[in-house]
Amino acid sequence: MNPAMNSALNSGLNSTAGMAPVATPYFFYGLAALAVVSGFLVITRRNVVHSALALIVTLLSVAGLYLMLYAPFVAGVQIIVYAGGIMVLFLFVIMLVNIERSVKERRFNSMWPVGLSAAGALFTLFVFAFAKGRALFPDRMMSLPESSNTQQIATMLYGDAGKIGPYTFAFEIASLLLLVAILGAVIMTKKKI
Amino acid sequence: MSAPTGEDTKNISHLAPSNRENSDQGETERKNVGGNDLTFENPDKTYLDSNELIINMGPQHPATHGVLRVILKLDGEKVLGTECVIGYLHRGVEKIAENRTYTMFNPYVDRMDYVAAVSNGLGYCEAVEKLLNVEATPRAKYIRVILTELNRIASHQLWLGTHALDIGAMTPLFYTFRDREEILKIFEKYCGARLTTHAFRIGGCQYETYAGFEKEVKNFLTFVAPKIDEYETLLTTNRIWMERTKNVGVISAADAIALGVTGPVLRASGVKWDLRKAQPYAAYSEFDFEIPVGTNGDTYDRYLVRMAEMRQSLRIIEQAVNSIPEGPIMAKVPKVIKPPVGEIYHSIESPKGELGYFIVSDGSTQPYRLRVRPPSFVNLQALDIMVRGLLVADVVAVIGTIDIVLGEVDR
Amino acid sequence: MAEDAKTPAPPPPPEGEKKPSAEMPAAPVSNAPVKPVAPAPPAKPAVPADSTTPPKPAAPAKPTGPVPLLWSSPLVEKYRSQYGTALEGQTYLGQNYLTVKSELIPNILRLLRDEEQFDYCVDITAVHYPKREKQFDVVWILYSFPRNERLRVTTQIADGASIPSSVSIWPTANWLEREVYDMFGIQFDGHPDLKRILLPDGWKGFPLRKDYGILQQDKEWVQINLGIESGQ
Amino acid sequence: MPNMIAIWMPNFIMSYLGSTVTPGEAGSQFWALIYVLIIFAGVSVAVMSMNWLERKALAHFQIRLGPMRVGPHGLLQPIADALKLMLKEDIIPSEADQFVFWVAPLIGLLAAFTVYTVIPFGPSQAVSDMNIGILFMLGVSSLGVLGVVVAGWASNSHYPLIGALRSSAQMVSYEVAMGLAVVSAILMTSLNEKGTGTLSMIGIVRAQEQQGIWFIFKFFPLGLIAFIVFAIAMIAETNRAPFDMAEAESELTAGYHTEYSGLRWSLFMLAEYAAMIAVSSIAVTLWLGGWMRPFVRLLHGPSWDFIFSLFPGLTFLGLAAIAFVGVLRMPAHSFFKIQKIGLEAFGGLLGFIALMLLVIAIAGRSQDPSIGSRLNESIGYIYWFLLKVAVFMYLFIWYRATWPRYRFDQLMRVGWKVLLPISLAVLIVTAIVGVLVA
Repeated sequence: MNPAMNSALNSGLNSTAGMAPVATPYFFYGLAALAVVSGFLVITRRNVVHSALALIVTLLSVAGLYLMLYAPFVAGVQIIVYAGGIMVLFLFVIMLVNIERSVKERRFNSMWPVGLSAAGALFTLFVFAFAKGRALFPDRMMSLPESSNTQQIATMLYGDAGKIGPYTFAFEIASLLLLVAILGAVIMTKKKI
Repeated sequence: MSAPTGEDTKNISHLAPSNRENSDQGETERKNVGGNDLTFENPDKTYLDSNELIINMGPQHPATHGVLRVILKLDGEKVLGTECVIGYLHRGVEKIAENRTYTMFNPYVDRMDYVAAVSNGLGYCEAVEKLLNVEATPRAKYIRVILTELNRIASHQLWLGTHALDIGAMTPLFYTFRDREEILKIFEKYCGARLTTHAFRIGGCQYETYAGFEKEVKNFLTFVAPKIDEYETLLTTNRIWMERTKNVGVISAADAIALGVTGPVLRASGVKWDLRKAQPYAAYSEFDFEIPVGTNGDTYDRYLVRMAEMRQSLRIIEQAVNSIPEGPIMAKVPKVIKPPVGEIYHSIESPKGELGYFIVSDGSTQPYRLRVRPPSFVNLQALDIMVRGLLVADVVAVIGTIDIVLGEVDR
Repeated sequence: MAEDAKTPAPPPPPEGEKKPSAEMPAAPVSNAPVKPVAPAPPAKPAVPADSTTPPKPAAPAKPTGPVPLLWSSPLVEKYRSQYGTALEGQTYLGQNYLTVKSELIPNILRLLRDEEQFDYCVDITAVHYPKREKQFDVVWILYSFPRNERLRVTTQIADGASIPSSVSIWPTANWLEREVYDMFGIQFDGHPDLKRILLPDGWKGFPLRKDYGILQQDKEWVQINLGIESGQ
Repeated sequence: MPNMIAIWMPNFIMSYLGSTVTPGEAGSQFWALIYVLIIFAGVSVAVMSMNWLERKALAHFQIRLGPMRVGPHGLLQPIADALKLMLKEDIIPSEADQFVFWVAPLIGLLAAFTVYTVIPFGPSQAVSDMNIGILFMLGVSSLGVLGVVVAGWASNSHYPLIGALRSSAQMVSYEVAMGLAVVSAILMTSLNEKGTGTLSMIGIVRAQEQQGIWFIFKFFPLGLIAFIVFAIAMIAETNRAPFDMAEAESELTAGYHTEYSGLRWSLFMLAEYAAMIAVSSIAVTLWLGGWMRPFVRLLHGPSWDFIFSLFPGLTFLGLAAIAFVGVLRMPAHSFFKIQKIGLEAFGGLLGFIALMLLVIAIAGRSQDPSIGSRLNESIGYIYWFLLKVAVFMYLFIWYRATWPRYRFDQLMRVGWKVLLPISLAVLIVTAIVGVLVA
């Protein structure tokens, strides 16, 4: 066996603390640009199916960003739930839309100033948070070991070793809420159960 | 109703064949047989056009068994109504008959229900014989019964294979074709043709049976009986098959009679009526067989009825081939067939239902008018009430279960 | 026909057409007053009986063919007493038919269905006699499941005249009448959707009329499309 | 210089063979790339041979011969088909949405091939061992439906649209039952001292190794039920008979790919078969012990190891024997001369592979870490994995030959009212039993 290779492997296996970044910052910029551009396409395409496809690209690039942040679980869930599940349902509905008619439809209705101001406010908030919030956020990557990302999320949500986790209650409430929503949807749409 | 507008109408005419291009395809109001209104109007300008979808099934479609075109009006996948567009295979058989002598026209009838050509020939020959007031000889009648029943089995086998294929079971098709081949071999040996046999002549049969005919038919009987069981093991208790066919395409006995439906479709609805028993022709009164009937009138019952009919046909053939009398095969008919002036209607139980010939003679060598009462044509009319409220997949199953042959529908 | 005698089936009545061996009603028409198929008039058809067949056709049956005979049966009597000479019952080779004036058509058909249990309309068709004043024979072929009996109803109508539709009596008449319209151009009043069925909607003429030559359509087509005089 | 390579090459190969982790984990981009290429080529070849096998097996189910003309017993038929499809005119309907029509097959193909990065053909025979392997696989394979949906929509035709609607509803529904069945298998991985399970594909097989039991037999019959639920759901996920609603040819002509032709159509086929192999691999990994050979616990020891390591060679020997029997059964007519030679050559190739494998098995039977034993081990892993997948592939064909097609509402009913409750119940019971055992 090649000792060099072996040691490299060992170090790769054992060193969870000093983990090298998954990829260079270029990946970040690439993914972020992709997300922004496709996000822009989502709102500017006249054809809704094109918008939906662009939205899928946005979601996938966000999933890529999660991966870069050593949050593979979140990335996987993003792909399954958003790109795989929700977008399919979106497309399901969109396919029934009369595209020729929707293309001719006016793009912006009279509520556009409200929307614009809301977007502006949100943007200001982001800028403010970015400028002022340096102190709030750690300026470096959180050193969570990638290999135990799933377990860490589990600990957060369900607690560990008999202790209730910090988000257990919120998580359960959210799941209950979703259950109620599902039941409501079923009852509303189904005349005879 | 509103004028034809919008994409739906455009779509239909777009898909229509060219000779219908300038016609009023966009007609917005169509009625069904029961008199209920079926409006094909374009939904209003809703943003979501999810209300209804009009799709055009055929004439080039794998499951319409030829060139049948069915315009389906769908709500999602639910069928709200149908309209059959037929005639793509119309060859004007009835007009041809008026321009041919009785003998010359005989081969043409084979081209109507081409999967049961022998039955067609039997009906025609018997009708003309009746008009001539002649009767075929006993031996000819027996040969006719044997060949017609073989043909019934062949027709049902072909139906089973294609019907199962429509529902998604590929394999039965090949099994049935393998076994149908044996029947076609017998036909080929008997009269030289496999499909459009032209097996009978007015007054009897042209050919004496070949040497070993009876043995081969008997061999076939022992060969095919287990094969029918084999088809049944594939399908009868198959859960998916049952789910796909039970309570699908139900037609009540009253509806079936009102719509003139005959054959296995009628019998599956519980009406025990078979022309072979009710008004026996050829030599059928001499054989012992049963009329299988269903109870629910659904696709599954029609399947069971046809499977049972194949077995009954085997019984008839067995009796016939064991007691086939000696004697001439042609009754004495004039060389030039010139029936007296008069009208006659004669019908037989073809594999599809009542196949009737209404012949008007003016005393010349050519029929003055020859009308074919095609079972497929009349049975197809019941498609609409059978598929209402079902899904697209069921339309395919129901088209299959009616057992139409477009050559006969369109003539 | 020695075999006939040997059959296990009941000996056939004189008419070969109606053997009362029909097994019927599972469902629909059970309220039938069961007249055990009596319309067999005993004396009539010497011609079409089974027993007489072998010798008959030996001679070319041209000059001495069977002729339509008068058909007397309770059914005919009943309606004749109602409608008089507008209706006539005949039988030919054992097959019965009623010749009816066209005004009576919807009534008589409805009565036949309701009173006489002719619940199954086998076929509707027409015959064209161009030399006659009333050019068309319209023929209804009926069958009764309870009685196991066939009956034809014939009426004569002139070209261009219309005749009431029987779709409301037998739904099956829908397509059958459409085909008659398609082939002969006979109008059926009250038909829900009377349009061509087998021929394309733009077709010219009605092909089963006797004056419709079999070549004219082909000729016209080749003249327009191929620029030649005749395709024959 | 050649000398350098001669020294360096074995060392390099050895460095790979010696590693006990996947190239992705070892950070070896070179080997990862090689793996990706091997997998891409391998999957393509597998799809082609699967194509041949399906036609052949289906034909024999249906008393036909199947392809017989192109090459001996139609062996070259897939190649001929591929050539034909590449040369065919590529038709894009004028009313179609050009871009989406163009991109749709690529989405399906991309999704189908991406999942192969985490499929563990052996403990180190995978491109990468992701921490969220199974989640990644389910997620990416669920992206495949986007290709179908978008293709159906972009064709701008009714039948494809209905096909697309059907398949989107179908895939979303069956993913639920499928996911729950997967979770119950993942729960079983946590039955160790630490009490923590894993989502990694390799980790799941390792857990089965440690517990010494395939999860299909774990907590009998819980594992079996979950496996059956998954096995049903995966047929629906890949749109295969009897759940091939989306392309039900008797109803929708060809469903979502009605308007496609030529190369683009073949990409759909490629994606479909690749997805079949991928989901079968998930089933094998989760329940059938992945790369583990059968009876590891019952029949262990070096001699049993040796006997089992002979299997790959013997399999190829059997295939070669079948080929030569085919040669013998060919009619003695000059027309068959070329076919005979071809089949002989093919049989000879199989025989040669068999010989090589047997040599490796015999040479590498010692336990010490030599290149032979490592190679032997790797071949064993890959062989058993592929064999299990091949069984699933055969089952796919068998189902198709046997069953009629479900109707859409029945399919949904089976998915939501039968499979979902069952998988949920199995999940809960598995959790309870697991807690009790632990």
